[in-house]
Amino acid sequence: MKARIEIVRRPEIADPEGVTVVRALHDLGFSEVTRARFDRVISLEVEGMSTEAVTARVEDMCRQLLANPVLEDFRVVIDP
Amino acid sequence: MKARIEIVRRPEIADPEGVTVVRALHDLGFSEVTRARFDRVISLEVEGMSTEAVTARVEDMCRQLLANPVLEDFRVVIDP
Amino acid sequence: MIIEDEETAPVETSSVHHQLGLTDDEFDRIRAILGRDPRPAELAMYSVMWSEHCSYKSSRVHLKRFPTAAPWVVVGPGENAGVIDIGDGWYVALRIESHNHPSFVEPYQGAATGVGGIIRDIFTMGARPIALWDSIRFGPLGQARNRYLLKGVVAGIAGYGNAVGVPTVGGEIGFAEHYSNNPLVNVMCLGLMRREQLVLARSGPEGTRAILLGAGTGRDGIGGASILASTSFDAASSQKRPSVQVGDPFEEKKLIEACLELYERDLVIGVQDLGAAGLSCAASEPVAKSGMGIDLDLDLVHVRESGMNAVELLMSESQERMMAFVDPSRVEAVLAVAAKWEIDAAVVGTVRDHGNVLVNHGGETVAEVPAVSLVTGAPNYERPLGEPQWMEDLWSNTVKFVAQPAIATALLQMLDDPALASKAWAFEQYDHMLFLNTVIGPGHDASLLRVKGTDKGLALSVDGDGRLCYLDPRRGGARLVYEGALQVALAGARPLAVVDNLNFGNPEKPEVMWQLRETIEGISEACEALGMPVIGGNVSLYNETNGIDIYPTPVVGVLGLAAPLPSPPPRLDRALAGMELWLFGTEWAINLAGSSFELVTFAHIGGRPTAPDPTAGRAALQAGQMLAQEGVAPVLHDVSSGGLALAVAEVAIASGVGVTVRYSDWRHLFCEDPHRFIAAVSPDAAIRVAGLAAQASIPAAPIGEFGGNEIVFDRNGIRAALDLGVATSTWSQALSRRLV
Amino acid sequence: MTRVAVVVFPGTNCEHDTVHALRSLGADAELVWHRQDTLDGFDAVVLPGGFAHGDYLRTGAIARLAPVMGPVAGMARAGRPVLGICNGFQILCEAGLLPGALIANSGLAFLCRWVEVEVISDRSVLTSLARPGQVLKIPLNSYEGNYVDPSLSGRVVMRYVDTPNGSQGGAAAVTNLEGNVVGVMPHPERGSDEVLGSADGLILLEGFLASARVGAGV
Ligand SMILES: Nc1ncnc2c1ncn2[C@@H]1O[C@H](COP(=O)(O)OP(=O)(O)O)[C@@H](O)[C@H]1O
Ligand SMILES: [Mg+2]
Repeated sequence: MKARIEIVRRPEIADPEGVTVVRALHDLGFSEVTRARFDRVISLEVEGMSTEAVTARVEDMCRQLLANPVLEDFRVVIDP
Repeated sequence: MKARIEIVRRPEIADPEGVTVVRALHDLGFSEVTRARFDRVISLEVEGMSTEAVTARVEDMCRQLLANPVLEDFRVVIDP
Repeated sequence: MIIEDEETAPVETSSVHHQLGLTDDEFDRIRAILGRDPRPAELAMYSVMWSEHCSYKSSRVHLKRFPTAAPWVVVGPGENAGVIDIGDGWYVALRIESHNHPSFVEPYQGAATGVGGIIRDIFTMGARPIALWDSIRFGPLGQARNRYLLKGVVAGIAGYGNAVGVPTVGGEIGFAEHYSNNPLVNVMCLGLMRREQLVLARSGPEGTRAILLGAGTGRDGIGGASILASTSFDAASSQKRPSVQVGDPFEEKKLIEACLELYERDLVIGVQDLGAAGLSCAASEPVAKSGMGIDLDLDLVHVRESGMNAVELLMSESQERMMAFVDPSRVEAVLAVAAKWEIDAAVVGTVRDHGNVLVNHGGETVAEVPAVSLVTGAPNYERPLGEPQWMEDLWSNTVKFVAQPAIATALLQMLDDPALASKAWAFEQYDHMLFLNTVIGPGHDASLLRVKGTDKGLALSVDGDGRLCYLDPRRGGARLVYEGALQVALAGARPLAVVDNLNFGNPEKPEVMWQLRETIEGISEACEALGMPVIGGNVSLYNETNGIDIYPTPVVGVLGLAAPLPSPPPRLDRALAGMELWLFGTEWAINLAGSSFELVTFAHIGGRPTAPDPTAGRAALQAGQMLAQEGVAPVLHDVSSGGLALAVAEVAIASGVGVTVRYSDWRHLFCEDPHRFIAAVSPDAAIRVAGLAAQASIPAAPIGEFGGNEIVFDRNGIRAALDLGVATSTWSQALSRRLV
Repeated sequence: MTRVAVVVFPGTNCEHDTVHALRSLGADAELVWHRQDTLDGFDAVVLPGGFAHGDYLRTGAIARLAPVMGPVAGMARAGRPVLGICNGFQILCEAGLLPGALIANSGLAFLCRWVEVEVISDRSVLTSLARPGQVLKIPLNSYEGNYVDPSLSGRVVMRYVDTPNGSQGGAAAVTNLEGNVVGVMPHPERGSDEVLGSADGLILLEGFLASARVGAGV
């Protein structure tokens, strides 16, 4: 199966990269941009039978390795 | 409006993150993972009227700054 | 946390101050100072300024003990960093800081913001930060959590230090179970400046403008570092997570360049960095030190998030911010410099002679308190202290050796110990060459930096210890100072000054306070014996998790001046086949208490470590410095953790040549008693070397030769040998192989 | 005297080291702020190492849009010597002045160490005074040092003796067809003094200055 993990930075956490990129876009004349946020998507190919089982395992991977619980929230989507 | 840009690494380009993470997941006992790919999602808040106009502008931003044609393809989704 | 619209209403409920970490007595003290109940913003300011982290209320009475004076000291403890005059019109600034608790909560960002903070302390003084050292300690690598913390901390130091453009040229990594839930992350920073550029945290006269430079203020670390570093750790600490701060090395790099330009063009009267206690501290400290007050308008502070109230604005620990005090006629020029470097700046206040910190927000006065009361009004605790009842048992708990252990096996075991093995896995992640100053970088004893435009060099070492100090805090603390000074001398430098970082447990326990007092006593005695002042440092208390305190762990940085810079300087990797191996210092030392040998081979910690000997210590410094300066010993290396056996093995591995060591009692090989070092000497220099040793009146003798491809220990013909290739690969991989 | 512009972006940090090394070779090296839009009067330009714009988004991505990059491209077209060191290499790729791109090291860790590089060709402004086959000892210092070039159109002029970062074909330095635009990942300016461990980098910087004097590519 394919698992798609969306990892988003918690809103209250500072995002220097976003700030810097907005500055750069304004320099380029794209003054209409008011905010930029950077998130990550991790696509996994996983062997497994039931969507439930795979979801549970992948959520485990996120907690243990893929996401940083202090700074990020994550969402797992499975397409069988 | 909100513009969502998916930056996808070209398949022919090496992906050190992906390779390393698969190894790390196996070390953690997640042997069912056969492949991992890392992509980025950039969410912009953009002032603008028509979806078409905004799409055009954002694609422009991608070509000029947000994506590197050597390494990446991009896809723009606008939700008004 | 009090987040209410009625910001001007006094705080009725006294429970609020508990949430902020203030005791009832402290709350009453505040009432007495104000003659009324404090408003929320006022209580918030007192809570951060009077926190252990910012006020040193438990340690100040003991810190007084440190010797702090010497002719070359320009600025001693009390400012953001100590400053030393190295001649030729050059000053150096030095300081060490800890970021222990934040690094446990989020290792990458905790370590990164620790680096950012110590760098600000240096360029706040007017100096360009030119080098960093990291001293970090973790639990055993057998546990996944500890591996995660080590990887995260090293990546954080690299991620921030490399990008901000300050090389990390040395450091140390230690391990012990006690640090499993309480890693130690201490970082030392060195700065260099022309004499004219020295700046202090002063506010200037009535009418001076306060300009806030750098990152926008957000809700980062509300009740963070200062509170985090001032209370113990437990399960509940996970709730402190939302206060994690994120570092932005890019913003700090711009801030460094902007501030250095301000100093060069003499545009500021004084500056203060925003660290723990953020705006509360930066607004009050400089004015208090100048006997002034300030009108502060929070509506003018540039923010990252909207809707922040006064309490949040005053307590925020957002990183990469500086407060500059500027004469009204210079304000435009300062704002122009900020604009050039693409950093935000805002005039947020005006210095007043009313002596108060008067804070306005939304057109209302939200705080009006005497500046001095925030900075020096905190109580000074003479906390009860007492020698732990376990000391006697510890001292009598020694190993009785019935037979001689297998020496080669014992050495191989030590070479495979992550605490003793190569740290290349870590320091190759650090840029350690930027600025073209690094003559001797990581992987040797002291770091040696050249000072361009002079014939001088700066030698620095940083060493921490928990085990010896647990066995005897006074002797352990003193030995750290002697060890650091010796390493600096072996680089050809004269030791000039010390900074210290005191990482201890819960000060409300008499045993911990005793350990703290004894350690400070030991460090002070050694500094006095060697004529070195303490010019700055940091105290980190409450390093305790679930009631278990860490080992008492002081970290000592020693700064030395090499005039001239020895060329070529001694290095570990310059031994050649045919050279003689010399040992300097008392050869008959046999005390194994607290040694790595007893720990690694017997998992034993006990006995009483040998006390340092000032006379022997001074002799070792003199001999080492002369040998390095005359260039008669291509290799000089001190004997410390792992004893003579490991010291010799390190030289053989670094130089890629075998060695034979002659000994009489096997315990000489593993003893770690102080004031001893080894050298590689070419036979034709032997006479001169012996002469210099005699001149310094230090025992010295050849105890072996370099050559072959084995490390051999020889007792009247009975040989124990270890293949150099095996030793090298074991030592090189001991750390990295445990981290994959 | 040869006038060399050393460009400073916000976040650049090797500018002073680069100037120091070039001046030790008698060049007249000057810092130029990234917002400057002319390089008139300069014989050559160097984009030094560091973290321009914090390496945010992609390393070199924001820097390549700076006003100074117009004149840099102009010098490249005019056949004048253009050198990108480390972060400067990444900027030249982002700017399309060199083919390919630089991605994260295969080890996914920053790498700062002395490396040995073998000179493959002397037909570039950087290697003009070096012998093909010659091995030089210079410091490497990068996280994104892993060169990829799907077009295979970049000419490798220096190769790692033992590739530490996964770089395609072991590429340590790459040039355009004309040989006047060069990107090098290790830092020649850091190998500029025996006191620091090696002076091999001077062979490269001398070649660069020599090319600047004759005023053209090789
Ligand atoms: N253990 C110590 N030894 C010597 N000086 C110390 C020690 N701990 C703190 N100090 C000094 O106390 C002063 C105040 O420290 P601190 O409030 O932490 O400064 P900052 O706010 O810049 O971090 C500094 O000058 C520091 O050098
Ligand atoms: Mg400070």
